[in-house]
Amino acid sequence: MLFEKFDPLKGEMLQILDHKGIIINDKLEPKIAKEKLLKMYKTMVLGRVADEKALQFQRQGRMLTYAPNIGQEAAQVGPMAAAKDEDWLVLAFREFNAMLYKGVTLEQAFLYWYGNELGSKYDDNVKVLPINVPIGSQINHAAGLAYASKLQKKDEVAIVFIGDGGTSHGEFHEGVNFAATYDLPMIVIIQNNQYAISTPRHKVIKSKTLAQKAIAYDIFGIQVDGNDPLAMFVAVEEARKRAIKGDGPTIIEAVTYRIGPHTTSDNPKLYREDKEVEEWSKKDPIFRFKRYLIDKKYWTEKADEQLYEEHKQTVLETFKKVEETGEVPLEDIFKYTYEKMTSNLKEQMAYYQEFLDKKGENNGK
Amino acid sequence: MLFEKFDPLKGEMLQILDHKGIIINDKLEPKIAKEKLLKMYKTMVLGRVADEKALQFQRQGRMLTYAPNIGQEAAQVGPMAAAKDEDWLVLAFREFNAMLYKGVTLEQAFLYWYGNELGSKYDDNVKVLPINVPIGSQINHAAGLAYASKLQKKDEVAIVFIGDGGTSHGEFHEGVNFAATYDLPMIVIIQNNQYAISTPRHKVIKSKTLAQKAIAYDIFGIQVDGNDPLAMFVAVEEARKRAIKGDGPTIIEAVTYRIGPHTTSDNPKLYREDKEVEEWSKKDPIFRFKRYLIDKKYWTEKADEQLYEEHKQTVLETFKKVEETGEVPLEDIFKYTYEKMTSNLKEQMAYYQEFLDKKGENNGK
Amino acid sequence: MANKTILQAINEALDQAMEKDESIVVYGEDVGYEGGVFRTTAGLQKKYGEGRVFDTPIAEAAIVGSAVGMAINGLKPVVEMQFSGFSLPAYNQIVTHVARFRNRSRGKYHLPMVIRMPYGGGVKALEHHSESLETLYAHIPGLKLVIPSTPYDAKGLLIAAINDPDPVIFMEPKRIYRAFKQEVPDELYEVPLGKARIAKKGEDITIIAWGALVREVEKAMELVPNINAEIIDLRTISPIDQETIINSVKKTGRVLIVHEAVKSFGPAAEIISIINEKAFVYLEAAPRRLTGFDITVPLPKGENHFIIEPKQIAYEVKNIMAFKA
Amino acid sequence: MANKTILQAINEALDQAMEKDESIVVYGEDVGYEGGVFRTTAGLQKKYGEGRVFDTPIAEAAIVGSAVGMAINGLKPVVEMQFSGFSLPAYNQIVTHVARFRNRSRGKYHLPMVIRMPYGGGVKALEHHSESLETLYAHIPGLKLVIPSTPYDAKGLLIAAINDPDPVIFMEPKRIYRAFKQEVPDELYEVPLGKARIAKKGEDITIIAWGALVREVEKAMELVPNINAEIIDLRTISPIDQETIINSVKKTGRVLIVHEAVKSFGPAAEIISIINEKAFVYLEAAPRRLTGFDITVPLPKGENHFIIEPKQIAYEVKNIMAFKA
Ligand SMILES: Cc1ncc(C[n+]2csc(CCOP(=O)(O)OP(=O)(O)O)c2C)c(N)n1
Ligand SMILES: Cc1ncc(C[n+]2csc(CCOP(=O)(O)OP(=O)(O)O)c2C)c(N)n1
Ligand SMILES: [Mg+2]
Ligand SMILES: [Mg+2]
Repeated sequence: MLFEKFDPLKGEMLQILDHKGIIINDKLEPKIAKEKLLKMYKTMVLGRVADEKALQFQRQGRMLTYAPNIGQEAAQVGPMAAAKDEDWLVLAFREFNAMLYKGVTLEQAFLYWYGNELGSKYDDNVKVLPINVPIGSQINHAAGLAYASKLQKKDEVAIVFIGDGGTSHGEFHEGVNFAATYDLPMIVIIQNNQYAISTPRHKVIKSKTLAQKAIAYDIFGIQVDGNDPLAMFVAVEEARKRAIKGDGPTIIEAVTYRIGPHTTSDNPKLYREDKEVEEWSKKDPIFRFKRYLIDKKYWTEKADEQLYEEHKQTVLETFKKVEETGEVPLEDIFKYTYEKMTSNLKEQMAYYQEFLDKKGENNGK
Repeated sequence: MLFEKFDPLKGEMLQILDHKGIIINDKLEPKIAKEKLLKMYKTMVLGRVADEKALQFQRQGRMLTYAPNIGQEAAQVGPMAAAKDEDWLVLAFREFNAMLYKGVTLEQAFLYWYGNELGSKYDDNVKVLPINVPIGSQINHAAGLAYASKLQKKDEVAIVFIGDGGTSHGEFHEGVNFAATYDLPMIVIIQNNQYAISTPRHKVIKSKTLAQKAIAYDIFGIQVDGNDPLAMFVAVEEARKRAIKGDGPTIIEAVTYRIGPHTTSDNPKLYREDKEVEEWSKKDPIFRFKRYLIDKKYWTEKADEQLYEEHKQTVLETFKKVEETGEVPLEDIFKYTYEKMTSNLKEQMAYYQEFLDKKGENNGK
Repeated sequence: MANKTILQAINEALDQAMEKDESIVVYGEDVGYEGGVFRTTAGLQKKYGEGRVFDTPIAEAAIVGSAVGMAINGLKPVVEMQFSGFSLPAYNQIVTHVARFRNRSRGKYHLPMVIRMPYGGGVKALEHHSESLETLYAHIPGLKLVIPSTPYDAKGLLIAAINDPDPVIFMEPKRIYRAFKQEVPDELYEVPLGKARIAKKGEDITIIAWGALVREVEKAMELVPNINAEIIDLRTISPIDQETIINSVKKTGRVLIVHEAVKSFGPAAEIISIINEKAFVYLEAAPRRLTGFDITVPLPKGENHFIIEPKQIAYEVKNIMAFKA
Repeated sequence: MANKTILQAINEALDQAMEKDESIVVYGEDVGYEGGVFRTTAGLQKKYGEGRVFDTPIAEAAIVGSAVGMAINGLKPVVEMQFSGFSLPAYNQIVTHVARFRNRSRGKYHLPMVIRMPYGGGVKALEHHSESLETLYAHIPGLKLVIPSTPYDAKGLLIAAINDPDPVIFMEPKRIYRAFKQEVPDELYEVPLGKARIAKKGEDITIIAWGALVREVEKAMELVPNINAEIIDLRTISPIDQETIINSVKKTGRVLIVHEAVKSFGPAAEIISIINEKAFVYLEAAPRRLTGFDITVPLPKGENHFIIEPKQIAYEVKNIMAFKA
C-alpha cells in the first residue's frame, strides 16, 4: 500500500516528476488520459495567468484584495484531477486552481475577490463550499459532509484544504479526530507553503513534518512533493480509494511554496529573503509539467504560447464583466439572512430606503 | 533515555510495580525516601477515604455533586511526589488526590464540592490553579505558566491533568502545540480512565494509545500503568528533568480506570458491565502500594488499620466544619468580579439588600 | 393526549420527528448509548441505530461544524451541547458559519439544523452549568433562538425548529425539565417560531419572561392578586415578536421584563429599546428589568442570592405600579 | 509632544510600557518579526527580544489561554487577535477564564492582561474582518471593554488598560488607524478607564458614539449647524459611565446612540435602558439608535449600504429634534 512506503517519520516524501520534469519513479507514474492531463495543465496555466492579472488589477485599484496561488498550482490541480464530480471540495481560501478545476467559473472566482457574495454562489451541480476565512473551521464541515455521504451510502469523498499554519488550530484537531473516529471518507490536503502570512512554518510548528500529525489519530499521513501534479494525483487517488472503502481519512501534506505575497496587502520583503523565493521558483510546478507533456508529445511550445495568449484574453474579458456588476443591490444584503425576510429586516430596509429617498441623491448607496 | 525505551506505537507501557505489588522492573525502581513513600501512601488513603465519604454525604443530601477518584489515586499522587513545591499543578476536575498532596487542604477541597468558591482560594504558597470545568482549556493555562517560568528563568514546571475524553478537544491540541513550539517546561498527564461520562474511550478515539498523540508535536509521549505509583513517579521525574533542561513538554498517558460513577449524578450501570469494574478493581493502586511498603518493612497491617480510622475521623470532622460555613454572604458574590466593585455592582447589591430588608425576612437570601 | 413533562415532550418530539424524517440525525456528548446526561435522547439510538444517533468526542466545534457539513449534504442534524456553558467552544462555528452559510452563498446552501442546549440556573450545579446566554445568540443575524416554558410548547417548538429551513438555537430550561406536567398531544404538531404566547391576559402591566421564569412570574402574580398583569411568554427570543409586545404595552403602559441572564447588555435591554421606539408615548412608567446581577452565576451556596424568586418579581411590579411620571 | 496617528500612539504606548515594565509580553499571530499585519507592534521584537515579543501558531484559544497562565505567573501579557472576528475561537477562554479567575479563586489569582483587537468596518475587507462585536464582551461580567477614538486616548487608555489589575478587551477602530493625527504627549500617561469623554458640549440633544463613529458624528453635526448637540465619546463600553450619560440626558432630554454593531441586542439597547431607568422623566423624545442592520457585514461591494455616513446621522438627529410627545 502506497502510504506505508512513505513514512513521514523517516523523512520519506512521494515524488514522481522531478524539478526538471523527469519521471523519477516510473512504477508510480499514473496512467492519466491525454485529455485529462491537458485539462490539468490548462487549468494550472489559467490559474497562473489569472493570478498574475489579479495582482495587476489590485495594484490598479480595481480589485480589493487577493490571495495569490503562484507556485501552488500542482498541489491543487493534482487532487482535483483525482477527484470525481460527486466529491466535495471544501476550501480554505488559497485554492483558486482547485476551484477552477472543480467547476467554479473564473467569473465567480473573481467576483468573490472583487467583493461580491454572488461569487460564492457556484452553479447548482458544483459541489464546492464557499471560501472559508476562519482558519481551521472548514475541516469540521468536511467531516460533516463525509459523515452524511457515509450514512446515506453515497460513494463520494470530501476533499478539504488547509494551510500549514492552519494545522495549529484546534479545529484542525477536532475535525480530523471526528473523521477518524467514524472512518469518514475525507481527505485533508495541507498546502504547506512554508508560511502563514509572515510566520515561517518552522518557527511555530515543532514537528518535522505535518504529515506525521496523522499518527495522533491512527490514520495515514504522507508527505508529497506539492509541486508535482502527478504525485499529488497518485496520493489523492489512493486516499480516495481507501476512503470509499470505509478505511477513513488521510492527511496529505503537499510540500510547496508561496511564491507571491500572502495577500495583496502583504509585503513579504519584510520577512523573507529573495534568495529563498528564487530557490523555490526553480521547482515551479508548471514548468516541470509542461516538460512532461512535451516529452510525452501531448504538447508543444507553440501550443503553449497560444494557451497563455488565450488565457490572458479570457482573464481580461472576464474581469471586465466582473467589474460591470458594480455595487450589490440594497435588497441583496438583507435577503439571504433567513429564508424569509423577518419583519424586523423589512423595516430596517424600508427605513434606509426612505432615508435614501429623502436624501434625494443616491450617491453609491 | 527512559522515554525512548517505551514506544507507544509498539504498545510498550512503563510498569514497575505489578498488580500484586511486586517489583517487576527493578532497574527502574525509584529511590524514594521512606518518609516520602509514606506521604504518598497516606495521601492516597486519605483520598480514598474522603472519596468514599463524599459519596455518602452526597447520598445524604449534604453535598451537591462530587466527582470520585477511586482507582486513580496513583495516577495523581505519583506525579505530585515527583514534583517540587515550586512546580505548578493545573487541574482538570478529577484530581482530589493530586490536590491534597500538593497542599490544598481537605477542607478547601471539600468546600468547593460543597458549593463555595472559597474552596478554590488555596493557601498563598500553594501553586495550584482552581478546578477547571471547561474540558481542555487548562492545557493552555499550563502552557502560559510554563512560558512565564521559562522567560523568568525560574526552575519550575507546570504539571497539567486532563482526561482521556479531554484529548479530543481543540484546546488540548493548541496547548500542547504551543508548549512544544517554545520548548516549555510542561508535563501533560492524561488520566486515561477509559470513560468520558458514559462514553468509552475506544468508541470515540481511534488511536491505539493517547501517548502517541505526542508524535504530532515531535515531543515524547509514554504510556504508563496509571495504577502504579512508582511508574508514574519515575515518568514524571524524567519528564521534569527534561523540562527544566529546556527539552520541552512531555505527554504521559496514565492507563487507569474510573471505578466509581462519573459524578454523583451519573449511573454507570446504564452503560457498563459490573464485570469490567471488577476486573479493574483487581489492579487497585492502593492495594499494590501497601504490599510494596509492607514488603519494604515501611508499613504494617496494623498501622494501616489505624490510618484508615484516623482518616475517617479527619474526614468527618472536616466535613462538619465545611457544613458549618453555610451560605455565602451576599457581598462575596459581587466583590470579586473586579478589584474594585463598580458603581453598577454596588447599586445592584444595594437594590437587592433593600428588597431583602423590605421583605422583612431573610429566608436564606 | 397524555400528561408529560418538558423532558418527555422533547424526547417525544425527537422520536416522532426522526420516525417521520429519515434525514434527521441526533448526536452529541453522551447523547447516544446513554441517551444524554438528562436523558432527553433516551431510547433513540436503540430505535434508529448508531448511524443516526451517536456519541461524539468531547469537541463542541466538531459537533457543530460537522452539523454544518451534514446539513449541506442532505441531513437535518439536531445536535446537543451538554450545557449551554459548553457551547462556547463552538461559538466560532455558530457565529461564523451556522449563522452565515445562506447569506455567504447567496442561497446556494442553507442549514436546516438545530442546536439544543439545556440552560439556566437554579439547579445547584458546578460552574458553567447555570448560565443564561441568550444575548450571545440573539445578537447574531442569521440565527433563531427559541426557548420553551411548557411541555406543550417544548414539543411543538422543537418540531417547528427541526422543520425550519434555517438554523435554530433551542435552549431548554433544565430547571423545569421535570417540574410539572401538561397535556401534550401524542401526534406531531408545530408551535410557530417567532410568535410570543400571552400566558395571561391583563390590563395593568405587561410582564415579559421566558423559560423557567414564566412560572415564577405566574407565582409572583398570585402574591399581588389586585394587580392584573398581562404575562407574555416570549418563546422566540430572535426574531422577536415585536407586535405582541407593543400591542400589550400600548394597553398597559407599564412593563417589567424578567430574565436570569445578567443585566448589562442583556436581552431585556433590547425589549426596552423596542418599546421606546414603538410605544414611547404610551408609557406611563419607566420600563424596568429584573435580571441576574452582573456577576458570574455563584456556586450552589451563593446561588440563592442570584436566583429570582416570585416575591422579588412582585416587589418590582408594585414599584412600577407606584410610578407616577 | 508630536502629532501622531492612532497607530503610532498604540505602538508608542506598547513600547514605553514595555520599556518601563519588564513583565510585559506582547504576542500573537505575526506580531513579532513583522510587527503585526497593521504594524502596531513594529520594532518591539527587535528592541525587547523574542522572549517578550513573539509570533504564535494560529491558535487564538492558545494565545488567550496562555496569557491567563502568564498573568498568574508574574507577567503582564498584551496579546493581539489579528481581527476581532478571529477572537471567536478564543471566546471560550475569554468568557470562562479571563473574566472569571478573580472570582473563581476569590481573589487568590487575578489577571492583569490586555487583549487587543482591531475592529469595525469601512475598510473594504473580506468576511470576518469588519465586525463590531462589542456586545459579546460588554455582556460578560469580569471583563472591561475599552475603545479609543483619538490618538491621545489610544495611548492613554492602552497604558491604563495595561496597568489595570483586571483583564481589558481593547478594541481598536482600524478604519481610523491612520486617518488623522493629534498631539500626543511623548511620555507615559493614563486616560482613566470607565470615564466617557464629552467630545463637544451642547444643549439640544445627546449623541453617544465611540471608535471610528465619533468623527462621523462630529462631521454630521457640521451638516446641521443650528442643532447644538452634546457629543459623548463613550471610550469605555464596560463598565459604562452612567453618570456622564445621565447628566447629559437630563440636560438635553433627547438621545441618539450611533454604533456600527448590529442593532438587535446590541450595545445601544443597554444605553437606552439605563436612560429609561435613571432619566425617564427627563426624556422629551424617544431615545433612538442608529446602528448596523441586523445582517452580516457585506463584502466590499455591498458595504456602502451598511456603513453609517454623516448624512444619515444628521437625518436621525433632525427626526429626533422634530419629535413631540
Ligand atoms: C481563526 C483565524 N485566525 C486568523 C486569521 C487571519 N489569517 C488569515 S490567513 C492567515 C495565515 C494562514 O496561513 P496558512 O494556514 O499557512 O495558509 P496560507 O495563507 O499559507 O495559504 C491568518 C493568520 C484567520 N483567517 N482565521
Ligand atoms: C467543554 C466541555 N464540554 C463538555 C463538558 C461536560 N463534561 C464534563 S466531564 C465530561 C467528560 C470528561 O471525560 P474525561 O476527559 O475522560 O475525564 P474524566 O471525567 O474521565 O475524568 C464532560 C463531557 C465540559 N465540562 N466541558
Ligand atoms: Mg501557509
Ligand atoms: Mg475519562
